[in-house]
Order: sequence, then C-alpha cells, then structure tokens
Amino acid sequence: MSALYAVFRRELALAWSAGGGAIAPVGFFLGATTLLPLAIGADHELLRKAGPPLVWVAAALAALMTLERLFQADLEDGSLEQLFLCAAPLELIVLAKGAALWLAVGVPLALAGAPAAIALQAPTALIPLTVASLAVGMAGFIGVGLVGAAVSAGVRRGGVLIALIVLPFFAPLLIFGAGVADEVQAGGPFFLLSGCALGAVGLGPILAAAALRIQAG
Amino acid sequence: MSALYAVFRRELALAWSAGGGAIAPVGFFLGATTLLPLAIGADHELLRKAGPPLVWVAAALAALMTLERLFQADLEDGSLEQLFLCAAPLELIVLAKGAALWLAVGVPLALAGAPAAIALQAPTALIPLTVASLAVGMAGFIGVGLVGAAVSAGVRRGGVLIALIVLPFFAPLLIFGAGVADEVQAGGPFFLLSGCALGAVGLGPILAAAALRIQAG
Amino acid sequence: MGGDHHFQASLSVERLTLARGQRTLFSNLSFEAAPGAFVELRGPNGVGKTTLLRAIAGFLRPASGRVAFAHIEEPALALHFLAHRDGLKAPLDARAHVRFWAGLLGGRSDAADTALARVGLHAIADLPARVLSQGQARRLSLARLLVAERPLWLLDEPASGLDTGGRALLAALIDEHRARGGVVIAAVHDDLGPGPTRAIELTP
Amino acid sequence: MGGDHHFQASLSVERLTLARGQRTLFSNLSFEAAPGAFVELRGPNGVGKTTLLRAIAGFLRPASGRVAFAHIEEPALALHFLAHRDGLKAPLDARAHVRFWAGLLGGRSDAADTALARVGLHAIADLPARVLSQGQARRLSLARLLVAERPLWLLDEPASGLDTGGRALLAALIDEHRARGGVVIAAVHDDLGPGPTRAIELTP
Amino acid sequence: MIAFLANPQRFMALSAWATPLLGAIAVLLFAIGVPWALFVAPADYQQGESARIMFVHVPASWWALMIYAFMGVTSLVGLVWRHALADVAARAAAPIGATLAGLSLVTGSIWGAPTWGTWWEWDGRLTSMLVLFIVYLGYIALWAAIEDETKAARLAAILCLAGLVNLPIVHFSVTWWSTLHQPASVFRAGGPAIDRSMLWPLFVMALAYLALFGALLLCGMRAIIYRRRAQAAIARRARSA
Ligand code: HEM
Ligand SMILES: Nc1ncnc2c1ncn2[C@@H]1O[C@H](COP(=O)(O)OP(=O)(O)OP(=O)(O)O)[C@@H](O)[C@H]1O
Ligand SMILES: Nc1ncnc2c1ncn2[C@@H]1O[C@H](COP(=O)(O)OP(=O)(O)OP(=O)(O)O)[C@@H](O)[C@H]1O
Ligand SMILES: [Mg+2]
Ligand SMILES: [Mg+2]
Repeated sequence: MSALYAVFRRELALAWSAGGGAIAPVGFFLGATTLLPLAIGADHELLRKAGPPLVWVAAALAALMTLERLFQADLEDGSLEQLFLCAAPLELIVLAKGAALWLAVGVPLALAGAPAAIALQAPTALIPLTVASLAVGMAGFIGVGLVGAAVSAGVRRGGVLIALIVLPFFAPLLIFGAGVADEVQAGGPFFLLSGCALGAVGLGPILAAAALRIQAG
Repeated sequence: MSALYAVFRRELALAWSAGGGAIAPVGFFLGATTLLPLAIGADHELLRKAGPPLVWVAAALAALMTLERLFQADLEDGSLEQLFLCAAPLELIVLAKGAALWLAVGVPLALAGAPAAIALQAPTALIPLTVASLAVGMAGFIGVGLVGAAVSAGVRRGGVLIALIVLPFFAPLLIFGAGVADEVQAGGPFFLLSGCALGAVGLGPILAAAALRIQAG
Repeated sequence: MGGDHHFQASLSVERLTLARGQRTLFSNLSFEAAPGAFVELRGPNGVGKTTLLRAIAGFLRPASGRVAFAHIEEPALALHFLAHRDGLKAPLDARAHVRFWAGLLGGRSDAADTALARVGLHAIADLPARVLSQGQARRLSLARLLVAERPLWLLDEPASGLDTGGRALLAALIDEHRARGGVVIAAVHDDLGPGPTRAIELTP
Repeated sequence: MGGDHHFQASLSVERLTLARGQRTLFSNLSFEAAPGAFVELRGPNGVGKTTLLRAIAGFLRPASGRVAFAHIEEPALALHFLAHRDGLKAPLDARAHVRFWAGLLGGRSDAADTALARVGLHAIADLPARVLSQGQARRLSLARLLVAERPLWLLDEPASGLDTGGRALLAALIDEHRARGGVVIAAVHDDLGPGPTRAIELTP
Repeated sequence: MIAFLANPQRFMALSAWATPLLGAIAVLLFAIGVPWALFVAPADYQQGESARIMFVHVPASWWALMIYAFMGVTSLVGLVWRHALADVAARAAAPIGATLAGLSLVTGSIWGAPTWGTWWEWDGRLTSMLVLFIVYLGYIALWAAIEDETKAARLAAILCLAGLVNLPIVHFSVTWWSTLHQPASVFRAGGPAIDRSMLWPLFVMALAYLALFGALLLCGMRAIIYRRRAQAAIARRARSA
C-alpha cells in the first residue's frame, strides 16, 4: 500500500517539477487546438463541425507526449528494477503512475478544454459536458498510453513509435468523445466513452506491466 | 567539413536505427490524418475543405514528436560536449543534424502526404504541389523545432514543453502551407511558405547553437 | 536499525549458465552463500558479472541451471540491487529519493534522515540529484541499503566513484550487514576492504 | 600514429575559483602543466574535480581566475575530454562510434580499427553500444584518445569500471602520451599506475 | 541606469519605497480613470454603453505588447552584459504580461460578442494576439521547467528574443490583413481618430495600468531575489557542513 502511495507521490512530484507542471501540457493543448483553425481560416461552419473532434485529437496528442518518457526514463536510469523489488504487484504500481499522471496532467487539460471549445465556436451550453468527457477521456488515453509507453520504452526517440502503437486504440475514445458534443440530451456517447475508458484503465496497467517485465529481462 | 559529414551520417544512422526511423513518423502522420476523418464522420464536403489543413497539422505534430529527444539525448549521454571539441562551428553542426533529420523524416513524410491527401478527398491535381510544399514546410518546422529542442534539452519529459514553445512559431508556416492548396495557380502562399521556411532554417541553428552552449555550462 | 535480529537467508547458485544474445557468457557456475557470507565476483570486463547479479536478482532468466534460496519466500522482497545506474531522478532532491525508497521497499521513512547522515549527505539533502557529483550519487544509492532491511545485497562495483571515506563507509556497511547474518555478493575489480569468504573468478 | 613528433602545448591554471549554483567549491587554485606533465586531481566526493576539468575544457566559466594555454591557438581543438558519461549511442556499434569520433575530432578514420584493437574491442566491434558492459563502454571511449591526436588529455576517473588489463592499458596510453610531450590531467581516487609529476589535493 | 540598478543591494533599497509609491499612484489613477471612463465619457454612438469596455481592453492590449517588448530588451541586456537583475526583471514581467494578454483576449471577446456577433474569430489580430499569449505561456513554462536558475535565465532570454518577431505581426495585423478588428485609431499617422472626450480617460487608464505594472514588477523582482537569498543560505549550510 505505502509502496503504491510512494510511487504515486513521486510521479506527481516529477510531473510538477519537470516541464513546469501543468502549464506545458495545457499550453500545448491550447496551442494544438489553435493549429487547425489557423490552417482552416475563418470558416465557421467548418470549425463548428471539426471543432470537437479537433479538441479530442489535441487532447489525445497531449496525453501521448506526456506519456512518452514515462517508462523510458525509468528503464534508462535503472529505477525500473527498483519497482520489481517492492511488495506491491507491478500492475498496481503502473496504475499508480497512471493515476498520478491523470491528476497532474489529465485534469488540468480537461479544464483547459473550456476555452478551447469556445475558441472553436462550440455552443457554450456544451462546455461543462466537454470538460467532464475530456476528464474521462484523458483517463482512457492514459490507460491505453501506458501500454504504448511500456512497449516502446527501450526505443530511443520512442515518442513517434508510441504514437503509432496507441493511436489505433485511441480511435474509439476519440469517436465517442467527439460524439458527446453532438447528441447532448442522449447520454449515449458519454456512456460508451466511459465504458471504453474504464476498459482501458482496467486492462492498460496489466498489459503495460507485462511489457515492462520483458523490458528488464 | 568532414566533422559536419560525420555528424550528418551519425544522425542519419540514429534516425533510421532507433524508433523505427522514418517509418514511425510517417505512420504517425498517416494515423493522425485518418483520426480526424474518423472523428468528423464521413462528410465528404467537410473533409474536402478540412483536408489540407489537417494534413498540415498532422505534419507539424509529427515534426514535433521527432524533434523532442534530438538534443536531450546528447546532453544526457555527454556527447554534446564532444560536439564542442570539433573544428566546425556549432551552428553548422546543428544545421547538419537538422538536415539529417529532414532527410530521414521530413522527406518520407512529405511523400506520405500524397496518400494522406487522397484519403482526405483532395483533388488529385494538387497532390504534387502538396508533397512539394510539405517538404519545404517540414524544413521550416525542423528549423524552428531545433530552437525549441535546444532550449528545453535539459528538461525531463520536455516533449510537451518543446511543443508549447514552438507551436506559436509554426503558425505562419501552417497558414501559408494550408493556403497553398487553396490558390493553386497563384504561387503566392508557396513563396511565402518558402520564405518563412528559409528564415527558420537560417535563424534556427544560430539560436539553437547559442542555447546548447548554455546547456553545457 | 534492528542490528540485533539475525538473518537466516542463504542462497545457492546451481550449474548456472548465462547467455546474452547468441553468446554464452559462462557455463555451469555453482556456489553457495550462507548467512554472513561475502562473495566477490571477479573477472575481465564483459565476462558476465553484472549479468550474473541480474540473474540472481531474477531480472533475467538463465539459459540453464538455477538459483535456489533458503529461508526466503519471495526473493524479490529479500534483496537489494545496487546497479551501475543509480536510478536517481534529476529534479528530486536526495531526501525525496530516500523517502521514496523507504516507502517503496517497505522501510521506515523516519529512517531516511539517519540514512542520509550515515552516507554523509545530510548537508546536501535538499540538492536535486541532477547536481550531485558522481560519488555523491553513489553514496545516495548506498542509503537505499539502509532504509529497508533486506538479507541479500547484490552490489555491482559498489566502490566506483567513491572517495577513500566512501570506501571505508562501504566496508563498514558490509561488515555490519554480515554481522547481522546478511549475505553480500559484489562484483569488484579491486578489494573492497573486508576479506571475502569466497572469491569467484569468472572466466569466459 | 606519429609517435615521433613532439607536442609543445602546456597550460597554467591561475588563481582559479569555481562555483556551482550559489556555492563556491574552491578558491584561488593555481598550478602549471608543462609538456609531458601528468597532474592528478584528488579530493573527497563533491569537492570539484569534475567541475575543474570541465572548466579547463572551457565548458563552464570560472567565478574568477583563468586557465592560460601556451602553444595552443584554439584550446577546444587541442584537448580530449573523457567524462563519466561516455557519450555512447545505444543503437550504434563500437566501430561506428570510433569512425564518428575520427571524423568529428579530425582524426584519420583508417585509425579506427587499430584503435579498437588496441583497447581490446576488436572482437565485438559490431555490437551495439547498448549491450556493452560497463568496462567495455569505458574501453570504447578510451579509443577516442587514439583516433585523434591531441596534446591535452582531461580524464575524469578514467579507470572506473576497467579490469586489471584495462588499467594496464590506460597506464600505457598515458605513458606514451607523455612520451610524446602530451599533458594528462586526471581526476582519480586511487593510483592509475604511472607516477604523477604533480598531485593536487583539492579541499573545500 | 541599468549599471546603477545592477547592484542588488541598491535595487532592494530603491525598490523598497518605489514599490508602494507606484502602487499608490496606480490606485490614484484608477480612482480618477474608472469613474471618468464609466460615467463622464460619452457612450459610443454606435455601440452604446458596451463600448466602455474599451477602457479596459485597449490599455490591456497595449501593455501586453509593450511588456513583451520590455522583456525583449531586458533579455538582451541579460544575455549580453550578464546583468542578473535584467533576467529577474524579464522573469517577473512575464506573468504580468501574460495576464494582460489574457485580459485583452477576454475583454476583446466580450466586446466582440455584441459588436461583431461572435465571441471569437480567426482573423489576423485576434489570432496573432492569441499566439502572443501562447508565447508568454511558453516563456513562463520554460522558466518553471529548468531548475538551474542561471541557465534558465539565459535560455529563456533566447526564447524571448525569438518571440519578438510576433510583436509587429500583432500590431500591423490589422493593416496587413482585412480583419474585423478596427485599425489603429490612436497611434497612427494624422493624429488619433478617437474623440478627445474618450481619448483622455483612455490615456489616464493607460497610465494607471503602467503604474500598476511597475508596482507588480518590483514586487515580483523582490520576491525572486528573496528566494535566491534563501537558496544561497541553504547552499551555505551545505558548504559549512
Ligand atoms: C478577442 C478579441 C480582441 C483582441 C485579441 C484584440 C486585441 C487588440 C490588441 C492587441 C490591440 C492593440 C493594438 C496595438 O496597440 O497595436 C487592440 C486595440 C484595440 N482594440 Fe482590440 N482586440 C479584440 C477585440 C476588439 C473589439 C471587439 C473591439 C471593438 C469593436 C476592439 C477595439 C479595439 C480598439 C479601439 C483598439 C485601439 C486601437 C489602437 O489605437 O491601436 N478590439 N486590440
Ligand atoms: N546548482 C548547484 N547548487 C549547489 N551545489 C552544486 C550545484 N551544482 C553542483 N553542486 C555541487 O558541486 C559539486 C560538484 O562537484 P564535482 O562533480 O566536480 O565533484 P567531484 O570532485 O567530481 O566529486 P566526485 O569525486 O564525486 O566525482 C558537488 O558537491 C555538488 O553538490
Ligand atoms: N545481445 C548481446 N549480444 C552479444 N553479446 C551481448 C549481448 N548483450 C550482452 N552481451 C555481452 O555480454 C556481456 C555482458 O557482460 P556484463 O555486463 O555482465 O559484464 P561485466 O562482467 O559486468 O563486465 P564489466 O566488468 O565491464 O562490468 C558483454 O560482454 C556484452 O558484450
Ligand atoms: Mg558490470
Ligand atoms: Mg567527478
């Protein structure tokens, strides 16, 4: 138990100490959400349609970039072995890492979804829902991303590889997430999203842990 | 001279050996360009309009992800100091690194722009132009990215930071790049794009070199 | 830290053969380590000392043979592994590291400060690991041995980077650990100080 | 590699004061190193040996004082710097590293294989650096000293990780370099073999 | 001037009384400017009362640009002459500038809603301002990310200089591209195109912002210097041991 708490606290400390805490991911998120409008130009119709999906793609990529070095650093600096020598099962340790990441990056990013939505001409009524679904979605992204990060931990400049590995699995989260904005009253997409996220958070750590055991060997 | 060639060759070797070389970024690029259509849904009209911008956003993000570890790795493993001890000026060395990256990642990615454009319902006539402008644009992205990578080399999990730092500077490249598709006959945007790219490639290495000198101290 | 109580744990390496990639490093290595034993692993660079330690720790599976433990239910929870790379996080300060290890490895976190004092880092407990010198970093990872009591110590060139004071400290730690009945297996290139109960010369 | 010709380069450290962060490491250090000199830097962990070497190499600017070179126009092109971290790239094999250094530091790339043979890595020249053992990695970076001829060697704990054979090799390299009139400045914790012309005990 | 201030002791002594003074001036100016802007100045004949937000928006926008320019100068000084205080000034100015940029964006959007019928529009002015805001964020994030302060200062300075290219884009965006946003109507060839009755309160408000900026800047700088001293104390403790 205290092992998990130790991992959680350290990961939180690292997330905040390096990279300026939440400023960077949130800033990136806002930046990325501005990219498309910049490229598209002032075409309202287009923006309103492409807006929610774009917010989600940006969130997905922000999740990716924060995930990338998660295990790679541990592998290189030898702290991965340490994790094998503790009483808590590796799966839970990975989960603790993911939880810390969600708290440090996922939540602030979800909140940043509000201004982003406005910038993309989304109807103001939807904003709370957007934030909520982003928070859930980020959990899902992190769950999936853990696996990608663990699998490509050994690879130098693995960022792109992770992206390649996890993007397909991001697809459902993205589709439902973006769908939430469309049908407000019908909570359908939101439940589907939550379902996917739950699955990812449940399975992700298990697969990731397996991958990490191989990495060390 | 031979120093620059050595750096160029090594960087090329690294780009191809690690992280799946150019396959990964290209894969990411294609993945990202397919994500938004997925999220947007099969609205042809919308896709045709959103196509070129999407391609460019994806390219920008792919460039970002490849840049991240460029100098960070050198700083951590101590090979940065080695670069200070050679006859060639650091600015040119950085340029050589950038050139290698462009050849290893930028060019293949530009070529991958063709299938991407097709997938996004872009008129076939535009495809050669798209590829050409992407190649130029990637050079610009890398030029800008060198600075971001150098400035945040010391930062653990610096990926997001780099992104945040360079995204604003990507803006003009993106705007003109996406604009190329719109006005085919009038080469205006293409020249503007090339101008920006040229500026980035010219200034980027100088600022990056300055930053690297500080990193070592 | 409970110097009174006595470890029972022991291990025996039985006809161990290790291979990396296509290549066999050494074959049919066997030795025992009873409580209080101090086994030195020697041999030329690349012969397989680090690999052997990692195999004993269970990080990689041997090509053949086995490592048997006695009076140990779960080896992973009974050993300390001190590697070349110290697993330090640049932005976190020394104290944060020791606290973390205490929590992770099931030690008492109030032992943190005493451990830091013991390895001579008390004064710079607030400096981020990034700025620590080579020897200071090594001393910090020595503190890991102190915050959580474990019978089996696997040390890979523990003296590298340590000054004379640091080596004396290391020797003292090893002696105390053996006095408690602990087992120490260390890969070395030159003597650590305490005479080994067994010196194993690995040959390709 | 032109063992015949004779280096002229020498340097003198003048009233050097180094500081890291807010903290002064040592003050007003002065010493000379004439051609053929072998200066040993000793002192407790964290006293500033590595920092001093980096200052001499010009990687960081001293708080006060200066390092003056004689018969050297551009110091950066006249020195080799052997650090703790060897600057090896995991995916590239040993030979690729040596070739790269030859090209980068202005050596003759046909010297690569002789250098690899000299440091005893000829057999594993095709292994990626990722799999090299600690000592093999250190030997590989020793090869850097051989592919490009430079009068001033700055070595930071060069013997760490080396087996007895490796240390003998290191001693031989140092002797030969001094015989050519080269200057060697090394941070050490125990003797490298060749008797130093000057041993400097750094104190905080 | 800079040489004089470069000495931290002298700076601390000076800023000790300069800070409250500037603060007082700011309060005074706001006390004059706000009522004047809200009640005395005439409502815009097209936009009605909503135009009064101009008195928040315009100064915020101006100083958001000016502060970045200020940071550019101090960064250069810090890089070239290695004046520690210049770095401190740039660092302390960034959050203030970011806030003003944010304020400009927000008030602008609020103003835009009635006048343009949209909260946000991807036109040259608005976009470039958003970009400036993001540049501010990047600058702050970089400072936060690098532990070694001297390094952080110099690296951030390089980034800041690179960011300068954006300023002219923001300023001239209205003339280069056809934007919703109105062209420069105060600082332009041929004198201001705004009626005196609006111009004077606008200037008072602008000066109030300036005074406030000065006060906050000095506060921030003093805070940073105090933190440095604390860290130095820790390091000394390390040494003495
Ligand atoms: C989010 C939306 C907006 C942003 C980001 C924005 C940004 C700016 C900026 C950066 C300036 C300073 C220009 C310079 O000094 O070069 C400015 C000035 C000004 N803005 Fe806005 N603005 C916005 C919306 C509006 C709206 C809706 C109006 C009124 C219809 C408005 C009216 C003005 C006026 C009158 C000035 C002073 C013009 C001058 O003399 O420079 N702005 N704005
Ligand atoms: N930013 C900083 N703040 C305070 N102290 C610092 C900072 N950076 C480095 N130091 C201190 O400076 C010293 C660096 O010394 P250096 O690495 O040169 O030691 P060394 O003599 O090589 O020691 P070793 O024998 O362990 O290699 C360490 O004591 C470290 O704690
Ligand atoms: N994939 C691989 N293919 C071939 N050889 C490998 C592979 N991985 C490791 N090796 C070899 O296995 C050996 C690893 O040995 P190890 O690191 O245990 O050496 P060591 O005894 O610790 O040496 P040192 O004293 O230098 O630390 C090295 O010789 C290395 O070249
Ligand atoms: Mg070893
Ligand atoms: Mg050292």
